[in-house]
Amino acid sequence: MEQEMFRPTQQTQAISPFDVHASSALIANLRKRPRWGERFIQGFLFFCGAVSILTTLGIVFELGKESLLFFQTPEVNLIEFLTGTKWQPTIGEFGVLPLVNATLMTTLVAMLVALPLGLAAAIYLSEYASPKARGFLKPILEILAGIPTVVYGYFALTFMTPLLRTILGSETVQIYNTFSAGLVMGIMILPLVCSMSEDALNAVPRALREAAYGMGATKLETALQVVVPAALSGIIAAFILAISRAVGETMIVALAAGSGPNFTFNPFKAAETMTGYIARISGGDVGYDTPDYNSIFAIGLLLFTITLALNILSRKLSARFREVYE
Amino acid sequence: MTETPFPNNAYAIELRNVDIFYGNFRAVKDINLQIEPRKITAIIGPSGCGKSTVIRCFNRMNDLVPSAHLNGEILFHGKNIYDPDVDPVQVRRLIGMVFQKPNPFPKSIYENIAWGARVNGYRGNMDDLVEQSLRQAALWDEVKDTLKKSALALSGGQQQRLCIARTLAVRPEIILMDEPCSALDPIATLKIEDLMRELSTQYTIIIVTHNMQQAARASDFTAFFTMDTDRAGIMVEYGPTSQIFTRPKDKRTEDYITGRFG
Amino acid sequence: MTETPFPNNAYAIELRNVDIFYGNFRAVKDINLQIEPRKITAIIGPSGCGKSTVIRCFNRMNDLVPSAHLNGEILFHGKNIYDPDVDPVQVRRLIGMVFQKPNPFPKSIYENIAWGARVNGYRGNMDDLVEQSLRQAALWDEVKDTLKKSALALSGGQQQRLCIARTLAVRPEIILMDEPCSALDPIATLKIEDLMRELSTQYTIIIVTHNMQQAARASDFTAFFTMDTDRAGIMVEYGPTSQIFTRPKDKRTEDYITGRFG
Amino acid sequence: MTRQTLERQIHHIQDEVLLLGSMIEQAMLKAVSSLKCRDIAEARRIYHADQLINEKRYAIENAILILIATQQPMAHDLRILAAMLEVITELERMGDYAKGIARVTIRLENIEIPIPTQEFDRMAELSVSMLHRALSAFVTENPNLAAAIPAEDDEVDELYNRVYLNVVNAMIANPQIIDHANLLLWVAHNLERMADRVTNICERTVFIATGEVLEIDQSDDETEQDVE
Amino acid sequence: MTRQTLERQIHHIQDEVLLLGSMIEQAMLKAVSSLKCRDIAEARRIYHADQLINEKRYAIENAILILIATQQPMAHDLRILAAMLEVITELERMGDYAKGIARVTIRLENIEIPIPTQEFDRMAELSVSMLHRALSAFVTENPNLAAAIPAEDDEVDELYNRVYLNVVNAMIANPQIIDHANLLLWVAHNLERMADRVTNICERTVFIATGEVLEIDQSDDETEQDVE
Amino acid sequence: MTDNDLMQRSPHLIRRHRNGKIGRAIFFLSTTIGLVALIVLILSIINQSMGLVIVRYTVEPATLSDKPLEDLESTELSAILTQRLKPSRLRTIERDTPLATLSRTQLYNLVMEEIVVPKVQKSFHLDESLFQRAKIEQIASEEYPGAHITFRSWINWNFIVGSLSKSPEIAGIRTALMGSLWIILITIVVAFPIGVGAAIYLEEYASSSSRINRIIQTNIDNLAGVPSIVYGILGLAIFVRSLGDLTQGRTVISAGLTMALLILPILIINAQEAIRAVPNSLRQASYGLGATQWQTIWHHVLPYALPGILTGTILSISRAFGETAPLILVGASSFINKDPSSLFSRFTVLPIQIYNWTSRPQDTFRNIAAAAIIILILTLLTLNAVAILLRNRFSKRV
Ligand SMILES: Nc1ncnc2c1ncn2[C@@H]1O[C@H](COP(=O)(O)OP(=O)(O)OP(=O)(O)O)[C@@H](O)[C@H]1O
Ligand SMILES: Nc1ncnc2c1ncn2[C@@H]1O[C@H](COP(=O)(O)OP(=O)(O)OP(=O)(O)O)[C@@H](O)[C@H]1O
Ligand SMILES: [Mg+2]
Ligand SMILES: [Mg+2]
Ligand SMILES: O=P([O-])([O-])[O-]
Repeated sequence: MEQEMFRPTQQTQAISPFDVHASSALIANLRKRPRWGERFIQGFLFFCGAVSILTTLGIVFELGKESLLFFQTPEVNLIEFLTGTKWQPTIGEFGVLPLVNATLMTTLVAMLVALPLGLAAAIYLSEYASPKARGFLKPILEILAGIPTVVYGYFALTFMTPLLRTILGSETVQIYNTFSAGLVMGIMILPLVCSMSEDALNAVPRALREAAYGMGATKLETALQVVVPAALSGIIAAFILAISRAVGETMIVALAAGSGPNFTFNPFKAAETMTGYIARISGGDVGYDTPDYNSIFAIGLLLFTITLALNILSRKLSARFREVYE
Repeated sequence: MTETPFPNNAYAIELRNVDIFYGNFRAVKDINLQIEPRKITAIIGPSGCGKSTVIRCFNRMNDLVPSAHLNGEILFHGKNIYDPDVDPVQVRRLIGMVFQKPNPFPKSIYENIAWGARVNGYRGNMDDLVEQSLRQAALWDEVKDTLKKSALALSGGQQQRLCIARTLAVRPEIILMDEPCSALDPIATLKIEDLMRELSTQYTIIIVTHNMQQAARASDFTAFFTMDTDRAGIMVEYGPTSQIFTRPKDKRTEDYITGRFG
Repeated sequence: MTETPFPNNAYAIELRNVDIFYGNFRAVKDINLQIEPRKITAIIGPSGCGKSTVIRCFNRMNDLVPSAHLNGEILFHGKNIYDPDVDPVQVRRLIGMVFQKPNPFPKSIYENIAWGARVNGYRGNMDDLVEQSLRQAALWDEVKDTLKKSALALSGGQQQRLCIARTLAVRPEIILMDEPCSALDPIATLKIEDLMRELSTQYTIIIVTHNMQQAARASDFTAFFTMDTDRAGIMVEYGPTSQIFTRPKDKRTEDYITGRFG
Repeated sequence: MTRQTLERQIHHIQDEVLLLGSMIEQAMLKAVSSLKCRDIAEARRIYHADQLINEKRYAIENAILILIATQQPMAHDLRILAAMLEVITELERMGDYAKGIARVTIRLENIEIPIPTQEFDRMAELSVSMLHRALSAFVTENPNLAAAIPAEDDEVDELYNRVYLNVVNAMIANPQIIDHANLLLWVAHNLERMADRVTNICERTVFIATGEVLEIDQSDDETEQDVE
Repeated sequence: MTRQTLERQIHHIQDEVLLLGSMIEQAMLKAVSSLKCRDIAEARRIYHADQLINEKRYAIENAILILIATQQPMAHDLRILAAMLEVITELERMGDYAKGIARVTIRLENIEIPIPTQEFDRMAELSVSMLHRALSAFVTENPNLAAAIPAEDDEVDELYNRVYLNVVNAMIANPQIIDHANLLLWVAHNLERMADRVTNICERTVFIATGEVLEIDQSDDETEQDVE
Repeated sequence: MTDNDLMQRSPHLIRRHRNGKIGRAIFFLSTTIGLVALIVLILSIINQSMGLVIVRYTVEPATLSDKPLEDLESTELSAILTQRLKPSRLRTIERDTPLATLSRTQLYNLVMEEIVVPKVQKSFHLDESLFQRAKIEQIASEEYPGAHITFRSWINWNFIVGSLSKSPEIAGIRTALMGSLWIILITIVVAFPIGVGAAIYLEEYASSSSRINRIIQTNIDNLAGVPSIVYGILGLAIFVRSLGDLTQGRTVISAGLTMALLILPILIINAQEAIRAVPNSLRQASYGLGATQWQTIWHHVLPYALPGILTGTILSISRAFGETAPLILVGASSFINKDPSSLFSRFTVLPIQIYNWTSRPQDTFRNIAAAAIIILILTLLTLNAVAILLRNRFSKRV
């Protein structure tokens, strides 16, 4: 019969001489041995990880150091820098607002294009498109995302602007203008928004959709009222990242938005953004250690701070989003 | 017991000569099955024999798989639900479904239940409906103070009962369950089984389960499916659960039930 | 039966006053447990009671969770395997583990078995070892003609037996199994159980299972764990399986076994 | 509390067992009274009613097996069901005893013979009362109550011995009646056996509660005098 | 083929049941022969050996319950186990009959009384043979073999009737021996009951094979003359 | 409930189905807009990369020889050169590369550059060229009497292999391509081992409870989002100025290192994802058999993750290939005509050329910018195609 007596605890300690021998060999076997090779590899890998820290330190240190130089220039002070509406280094006016303003305008236009279209396209791809259509459309959007920004700049300058001028009249639309830059930037960012949102929508478990269908919901109801809310934080993260991309974008604005700071709210006028300014100054022949030159570090620092904040926000959101379904 | 939508001797739903295909592959063949109203019917069988395929056809859930199609008839109130003039959205409202893994919407408990009713055009008092559905699903006492909290904060077993409550809120006649307890621990599983028993006084329940013991414990009727030589699923035996588990008529059923195979 | 590495009356492995923490959270407290050599010991209990936590401590697998640490002693051949001078890599060779989901390496069947032996410095005839391990795991006949094929092409149950064979190839004394059948269908599950019974003539087997029936069917001894009021896992009862499932001594065991809870 | 279905079904079967028990109580009391009144028609009814008892027993047994097959009872639940399997076997056998008595009544039709009514009445009363309490102890799982009952068997044994002596003496006095008087010994024997059976049920009750089969010291056979 | 453990354990229990059966066969044959030879020492041994039979029965019962609790047998497996529960109850009762015969032997120590040896031998032989074949039919699950056995009960009944008549006649002839001769009636009765019990086992065998309880027509009680 | 209920849709249901259709149309339209944008972009670039041009030659080719110049032999071409070139100029050329050593094509180019010197007076887009030919001819005859109208594809072999030039007619992008190649090589050599190493460290060794590791991880995540121009500033400050003695300022090595820093976070994150995609069960299996950590990584984790890591690497490289802004800061020269030949050469790259040419007002520069863009996009497409192929193989294996 399968019944067995359950052995009382007291008998444990009895170990016969034979086994003392056997187990001591075994224990010697269990003993740790140093593995120097593994140690060394681990050290090297740690160094690799630490390189990124050095990079950040480098950025913060260099930008800080040079910005400090900039702010030590007699003509410059921080308050004026942040509130001034004129940027004319030649006459000692260092107000950053025209640059910021232009950045915000291009960003705004870009977002007006990219966010709604990107999200709608994402919904189409993840909810409506047949697997075949999706397999065909997605790589195309990825191509769009992989095109270098300088190409978009070219496109804005040589196609979009002339087109706008034809439609709206060349009096209203200047050759360089923030609107055209923003529009093309929107097209450039659209695939990013679409792809990230689509990932978020895709991460919503099929089960959730089936649940909705199973209760007699239509496709649109399922998509808008169940899937999108479930992916919301992922979508918002995509949006914020898109904003950050727009703020940091250089080549489109450098080519199409115009050179020369201009404090204007008219999107059809030329205005230089922060990034555009940096690119122009550094590309030109301004000598080291002039206030002009140093100013790019101050503006770089501002840019770094803004995008960093946006990125952290976006990452926080998508981290929260990841926790929901595991 | 509530009003009787069925005439005596009528089946809740009936499959007639049903074949189901994925593309060219016949996943299930020649199923004839009559489901008794207000009873629990379990579908058991080895993996891949087409249990999920069949149960998902009861409310046209397989429409969502592009390659899937069906021959034969599925009669519900005398109407073939696969007729071209039948609206699958309507079918799914009347024949609800509960899934393998608890899948509450990432909304509040209240909203989880209210949503389905709302999209289906429910106009009554929503609070009452929510309370009633939760009570039916034996969940009210556990959540009545936290209706506004996220449904995802509930335990697995509670989530699954919430999914049942949500299905009840759209007032279906039949509830389909595809391995509703496979993600739950034994105690939560037994709770769901008790709940099913309660619900079977008012609803027709069809459950697919991998767990023979669960079919034995929780169902009134059992259908045993297996795979034919051509890998198509067939129904081997269908009868009262007590008979299937003590005196199965078919050798294949006996072998499966007793843990031996072919 | 092969050579006896254990003196009569000695335990295969023994836990003394073991507490296991994840960070500050005590997941398991004050476990005293003596595992009989060449028997199958099952650990059962509700979800989250620390079964996996405990079994993963038998071969220091929890070292891989950075926040985990342990108080107390785990004696193996009279040596505490958590002593600082013990090499966890060695411990894991002597105390093998089979996991919840079959996890063959994405290599050939042959390589799956040979790899572990090779990294552990096996110098003998590899073909023989592979054949022998596969035979022991009752898989040889099914795969002997396809040794060069990818292990991923096997069915779930075969994969799990391959994982067992792979573990056997490094010649462990104890085999730990954490819910080895939870991803398998009933028939594959029963096959693994039969295999465990075979192996228990040579190996000590410890198995964690969610499935009470499995513990009942397949084990010689059963330890029942549950959660204390502070959510720490405790061992409630430990004894021969036949006693635990017919005449448990503790009310909590009885309630769990019979499907009632607290 | 989970496992409502299992519990409901166990309760249902327990009720059925009680019902079976009361069928047997009725049968036994009526069998003795019909013997007393020489009511042949009643005896015939009882004789045939045994078939119902047998059927009920098989129905219960079947229900228990289905419950075991479908509900996977463990530990205590399983012990109850296993005990019930045993109890219904005992009950069915008691039914046979009642049937036996009824048969005696039928066979004594038109036969003049002095029947020790008083003892028979008392024995039937006693064993039926024991059965009744044993069954309630069984379904309420009261091991104390159950453990107290077997002692009463002594009085039944006492009565049996009295009947035995009287009947044997009567037979010696009048050997012509031996054949028929023997039937009366059967009756007494059946009544005494019934009480013995009741003690088995009590044993089972203790088993359910404790999980241990405690053999209560009992006389296992018909003659009460110790052999050693 | 899976479920090796379950099958091994079922076989093991079947073996144990056969063992129990052979213990009973031995006990019964020896009881009758010790009665014939008035071998009191042997009778005492048999009387006490019944305790072993009871223990074995409880051990088997316990093993079956453990198997049901741990192996979740279904359908055919469960039917075998349930049938075995019933069979061992029957066997234990047969053990009691052997014990009863041994007790008679003991009580007849030093008492002069003619014993119908020939019939007793034949009855014992017959019922033991029936039991033996019934048990093999049971473990080999041979319903045809099992269904053929109950018919043999008729011969046992016949013998019983013969003994009954002889003993009653002897009692009438010599009323002084009534008290002791009655004991011989017991012996005959026990032997006859044993054969009846065997038919129960045969019924069960049919049940395992078909899943249906087929009540084989049988005399359920001691007196064989039909009442109706 | 009657049989009809199954078929008859209530007004409510009809409205729901109609809304569904509208929603679907909107989503489809949005997707289409994205597609259209891509098509317009490509077309507009192709449109500007070829078309009719109005050319005027300093010396009419017909005056040089009876036959068309294209058909002349090497000897005839050298003859023309020796005849027509100023002696001083001829000497300079001979000093660099003796005429005798030049191939026929090179000689032809020399003739075109030095003697014929085509000057594109005006260029037209492809669409104009195709549909408004008459107008073009009219412009040519009115504004540029004596000039030729020819069809010119700005993208041609000479453009690819030619060196930079101040005149768009003969400018090529070889130098820029070489610059890109140098920089990419440096970038890979630096970034790949460090990136994969860091990814392994973070995924396999770093315990998330240790503070330093958490800092590294967040830090990498944030670096990935820093605008590329900030990297430019960093490269400028560190590699060009602070380490100017080592890097010799605005050189290939400075640019390569800057690019390496730029793609490092992306590379790490991609590699991390690939490593994270390795099922944990594989590691557990390995440890469970008594393997050490490095054995586990080397035998199981890396082979499994490799296709993913390579895919990520290629994508980062293609990012680096198209990156412009940081190189403006690190000082890609817009005009050099010497191919980079060492780590310390000055350089230019393709995107920088595109940027420069685009910023010029002359149409012809926009034409060669378009041509350069096509080359750039084709290169990137090739890289991406490789990545997609890898990914597909990868996803099939799992
Ligand atoms: N979407 C699909 N496309 C193609 N074949 C499918 C699809 N879904 C299922 N199948 C196939 O149909 C058959 C039946 O599958 P189904 O999921 O219904 O089995 P099941 O009995 O539910 O199995 P399980 O117990 O594993 O859930 C299988 O052979 C499966 O491979
Ligand atoms: N890596 C971890 N870090 C922190 N807490 C953990 C970790 N792993 C497990 N725990 C906690 O320890 C407790 C015991 O977990 P464990 O996984 O051992 O339970 P279990 O009994 O195996 O449960 P299950 O049956 O669900 O597998 C749980 O409260 C769980 O949340
Ligand atoms: Mg399924
Ligand atoms: Mg007895
Ligand atoms: O039923 P019995 O023959 O054992 O009294």
